[in-house]
Amino acid sequence: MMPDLGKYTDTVLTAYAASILLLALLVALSLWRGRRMRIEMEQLEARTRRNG
Amino acid sequence: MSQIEKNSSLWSYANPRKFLATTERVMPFLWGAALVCLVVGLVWGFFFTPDDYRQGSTVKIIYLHVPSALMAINAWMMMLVASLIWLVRRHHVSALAARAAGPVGAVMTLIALVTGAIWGQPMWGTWWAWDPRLTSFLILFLFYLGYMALWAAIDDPDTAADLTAVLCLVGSVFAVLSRYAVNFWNQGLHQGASLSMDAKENVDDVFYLPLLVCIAGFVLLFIALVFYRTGTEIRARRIRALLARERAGA
Amino acid sequence: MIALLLRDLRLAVRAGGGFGLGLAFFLIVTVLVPFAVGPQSALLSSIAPGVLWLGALLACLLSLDRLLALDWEDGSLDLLATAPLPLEAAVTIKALAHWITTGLPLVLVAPVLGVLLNLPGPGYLWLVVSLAAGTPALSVIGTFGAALTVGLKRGGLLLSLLVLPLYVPTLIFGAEVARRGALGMETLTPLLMLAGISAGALALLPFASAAVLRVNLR
Amino acid sequence: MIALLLRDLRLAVRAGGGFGLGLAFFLIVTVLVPFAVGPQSALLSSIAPGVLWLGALLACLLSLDRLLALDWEDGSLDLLATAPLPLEAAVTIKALAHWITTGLPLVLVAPVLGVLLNLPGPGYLWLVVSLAAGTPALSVIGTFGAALTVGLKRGGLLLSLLVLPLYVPTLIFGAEVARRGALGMETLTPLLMLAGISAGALALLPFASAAVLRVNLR
Amino acid sequence: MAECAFFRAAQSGMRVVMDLTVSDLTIARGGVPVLAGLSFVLEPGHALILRGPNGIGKTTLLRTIAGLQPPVSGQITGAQDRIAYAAHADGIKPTLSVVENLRFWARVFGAGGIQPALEAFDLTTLSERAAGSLSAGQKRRLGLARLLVTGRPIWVLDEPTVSLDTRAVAMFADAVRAHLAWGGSALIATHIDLGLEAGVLDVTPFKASLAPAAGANAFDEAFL
Amino acid sequence: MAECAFFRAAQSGMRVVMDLTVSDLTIARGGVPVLAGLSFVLEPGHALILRGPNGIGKTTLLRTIAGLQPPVSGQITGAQDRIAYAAHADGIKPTLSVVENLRFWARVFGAGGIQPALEAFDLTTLSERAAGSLSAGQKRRLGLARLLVTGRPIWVLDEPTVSLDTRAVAMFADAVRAHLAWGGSALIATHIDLGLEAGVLDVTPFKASLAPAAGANAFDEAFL
Ligand code: HEM
Ligand SMILES: Nc1ncnc2c1ncn2[C@@H]1O[C@H](COP(=O)(O)OP(=O)(O)OP(=O)(O)O)[C@@H](O)[C@H]1O
Ligand SMILES: Nc1ncnc2c1ncn2[C@@H]1O[C@H](COP(=O)(O)OP(=O)(O)OP(=O)(O)O)[C@@H](O)[C@H]1O
Ligand SMILES: [Mg+2]
Ligand SMILES: [Mg+2]
Repeated sequence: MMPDLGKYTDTVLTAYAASILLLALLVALSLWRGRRMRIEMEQLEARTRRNG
Repeated sequence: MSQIEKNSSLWSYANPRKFLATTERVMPFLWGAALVCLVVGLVWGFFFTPDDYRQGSTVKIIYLHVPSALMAINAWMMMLVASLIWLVRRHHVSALAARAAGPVGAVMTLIALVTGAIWGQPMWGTWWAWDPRLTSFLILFLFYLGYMALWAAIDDPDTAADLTAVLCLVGSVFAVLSRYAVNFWNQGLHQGASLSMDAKENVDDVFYLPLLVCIAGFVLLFIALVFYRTGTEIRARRIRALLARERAGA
Repeated sequence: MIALLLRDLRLAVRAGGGFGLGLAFFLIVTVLVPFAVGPQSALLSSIAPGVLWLGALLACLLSLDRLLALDWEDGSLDLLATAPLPLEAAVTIKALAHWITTGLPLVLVAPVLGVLLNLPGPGYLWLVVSLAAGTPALSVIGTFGAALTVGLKRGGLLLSLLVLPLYVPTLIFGAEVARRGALGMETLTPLLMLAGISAGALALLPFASAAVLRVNLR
Repeated sequence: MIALLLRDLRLAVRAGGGFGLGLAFFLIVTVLVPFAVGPQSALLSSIAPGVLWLGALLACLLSLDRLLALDWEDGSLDLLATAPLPLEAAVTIKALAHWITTGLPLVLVAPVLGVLLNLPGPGYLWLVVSLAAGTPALSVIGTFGAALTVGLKRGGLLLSLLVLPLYVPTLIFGAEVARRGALGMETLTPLLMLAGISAGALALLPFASAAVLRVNLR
Repeated sequence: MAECAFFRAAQSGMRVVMDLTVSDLTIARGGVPVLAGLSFVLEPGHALILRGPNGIGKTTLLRTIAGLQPPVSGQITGAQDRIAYAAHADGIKPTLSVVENLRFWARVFGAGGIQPALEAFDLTTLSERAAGSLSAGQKRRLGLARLLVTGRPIWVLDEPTVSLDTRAVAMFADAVRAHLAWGGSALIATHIDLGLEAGVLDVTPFKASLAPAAGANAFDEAFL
Repeated sequence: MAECAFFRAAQSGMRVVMDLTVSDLTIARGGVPVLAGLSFVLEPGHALILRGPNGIGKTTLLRTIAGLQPPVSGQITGAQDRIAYAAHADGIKPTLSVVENLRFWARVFGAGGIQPALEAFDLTTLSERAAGSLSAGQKRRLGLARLLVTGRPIWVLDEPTVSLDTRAVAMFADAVRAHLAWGGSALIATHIDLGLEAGVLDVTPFKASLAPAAGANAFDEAFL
């Protein structure tokens, strides 16, 4: 399955790992903050509606 | 709200509510398409392309390096346009979109830098060389850092939007200037651009097609991230406004 | 306008020497370099033009945070903004005062420090010329950065972060002129570019600075 | 004591990132060096350890002016001086907070920047070791300088002028450790000296700082 | 908006004298509306005292009128280039002497001599002292003296008598009276009694309700 | 110097309570003596209001008593570690919230909770706000609330009611009264009437004459 990368195995794999890690981090942080803000806003809106 | 429904131009998406509603609907497709393109492109590139006769298996890095490098520049362009729209038409969504794109662009720049550095080790025998292309990317990264730091440092959202927009404008001019300056200062080692229209002579189809898919994947991912993060910024501002009103009312 | 310039100059002199300190910092950075990189004179003389330019740039940079922040804190900027003087003019005058108190002394003292770093003979002239052509740009760009960060408590470091990338083209061309000059090479092209940057910055950036300042004042 | 430390750290994080900005300045100075001296990698790698040490020192220096001046301006120092906490302890805590927000991040990020300057292989370890041993001295000495200049409006540059000579021994030994390490030479002697300076500064200077601060408060 | 402008001979020659008119003004601080629907007219020769509890928005109102921040909605006419603003921070340079400080502002505003200003606030004996070595009240007197050298007809003052002793408060009241007599006007936010014959505007009733207003900005308002 | 110290049960347990005694004090600012020969005793449970025209030396006196600057001559007893000082600059960090600001000082002084302080100055609704976004009067209330969390018996206050509206001045007066009732004391420099039942000390008669005084320091005096 794994293609033979020859003497550059480490190089190519590190490059892929680093990039995918960075992308995953970015997406995860975005989703995390997005979810938090969404929940917080809904709570706040519910509260303000209740209070008038 | 009726006046908004009448207004069916593109600007109507500058209404935060409408923006949220619309993006909410297209988000799943965007995420899906981005994921599919990325997976297909990267798997194709990684598993099913041959090695280059000169660069060996390291060509496979191109599927990450080139798309991220392109997006790094395009993200800045997008921020520039969004900043101009904010300065001229004062649509808050556009300022928030610029803010949302900042970290995405910075990460893209970082990926281009990191993959480039890793690639440079076997190819040029060094992690880093002061090649103009590389150097101007480093400077671009600094611009991203400054832009994000300025957003983070200012409390008042409208002030922050104005200041960062002007910084983006001035920064663009200086980024271009830097590019020329750097070129003048050091003629480099880096490959020339080969993704132009007549690119087929430079890069073989075998590498070219999966590369295009990867680029599409990065573009889609960028759009998805920016839409999503703009939504987050809108909500964050709404929270701020609600809290402020609540406190002022109390 | 003259009143503002005179006041700024007077303040620079009174506040423990706006001149003296920029110079002193320049001097000390230059002196520290041999401690940091070692005393081999061939190495030093090859990095001398660059180090001198970098030192001048940092000395400029460090004095930026007092350029507008003091006037902001004590309310002078509020008052200037309501005064008959257009803010663009006020900002330009302040940049000019900064140049006179910082850039100009740096230009004059740079050759002396060149001696410390074994700057090669023909380098002196070009060092002075390049600094003279480049430091105005440093002041004007710096004023823009100061205007951006004026509202922030101790925006000093943020200011550096914002301004340093903007300084890159000036630094490259400036150091290039000095370096080529020291090696006896042709210097016209980078010198023209440097002068162009200075002229362009001087013509356009005051408007950006004034706009940004207005936003910060509200 | 803990309360003061926590407050200082919190303030550093709130004020647009006390951490981030020191780092950014370090990064930027390192990046500017090649623009100034030219891109030849042999030249760069021979000056790399020195430049990195100098960059770290300047980043430390720049963040000093907010170390005490902010507390002075808003009256916190007056209040701290009348609080039950001895001023010596307060000053030490403030130096510690400064090190955590500035020195420590510099130590961690220095190897990354080493790549940009082609630092030779064995140099990385010694760079980190020397910075870890030396930056506490920079913070403590810097606190002393900040205490000396705290009463002066924008003493920033004067502060640099006073502190830089005090930094010289630390810089010499620190850069020497890093330079010898990069060349694979013996590093024990300068490292011991460096550690000695740090320990001595840490043990004695807080008393000097507190004394000076008391004088400045009256 | 009919602008009521008319000419009048004043001490320093002919000047355009007109009302300061504020109509249906809404102002915000930190993105939150603080005062709404405020209207008043300040005629030449009159003073208006703003009152209201802490945090109601007096400072914000004065900064808006001085043109330092834009209003959310509403109109301000007759303010352009006619206002001398004085707040807590009075733009005094500690290293310059009292005279140098005053002379600078006199030259920036292109107005006349500083001697009358020095005398009005009893600063002649302090005139060569560095401003940084003045006591709180002396510094404030210098800040107020600046108003006299601007030559501007409308004084917009935020708590001008902070730190002043009774004698200095009286000096200030005299200076305001002289200014009004000359055809100027004054808008003063204060918590204490200044002993001036002036209209009083309590801004408390204009406190902005926080329900989102309909109008030009309602488009974004729900979010911002 | 007979130190008059005695024990007394106070709200927070047993404390050493003693007079603040100032005897024959001479103080200087910028090398120039401003007040001379000043003596007074401040007993627990009492307040003393300092009055005097601008620039007479009230601020200098309070800083000397708080131990921030040394007196030229004379004695101050009973001040060591018992003073809570509050001046114009009240040590408020704009980026910290109201609660964080107060809690910090409470912990530095090792005193108890901050809730009573918040309530005494009506800050509960503002408690999560960043201190930098408060209005002038709100900020000042926060600065005064700090006094309550220090647990110190002697309050030394320099113009504490600057920027406060009438309601807040009343709050302040209540806080001072409660403090006095608890056995504390207060020394307050002010130009306005606080509505407190307190002794008044006008420092004007103590203005230092500039003729060099005879005495221990006369040797140096001519030069300094
Ligand atoms: C840290 C360093 C590097 C950075 C910042 C960088 C940046 C870039 C940029 C901006 C592009 C532009 C894409 C375009 O114009 O089409 C690019 C393309 C490319 N880079 Fe790099 N690069 C780096 C290192 C390297 C290295 C070490 C190699 C390999 C030896 C490499 C190989 C390529 C290739 C093959 C392309 C595609 C060129 C093309 O055909 O368009 N890069 N890189
Ligand atoms: N950055 C901010 N964000 C949110 N609210 C703010 C901000 N700055 C000020 N405010 C609030 O705006 C309101 C108006 O403040 P302003 O300073 O105008 O009041 P003021 O009437 O001058 O009060 P004072 O008499 O205390 O000076 C206050 O309630 C204040 O808390
Ligand atoms: N650095 C200095 N050099 C010389 N004189 C000074 C210096 N600083 C202050 N003074 C003078 O010392 C005197 C006392 O000042 P202080 O601030 O104690 O007065 P104050 O009674 O608090 O006045 P206010 O009511 O205005 O606050 C003033 O006359 C002031 O001008
Ligand atoms: Mg106010
Ligand atoms: Mg006083």
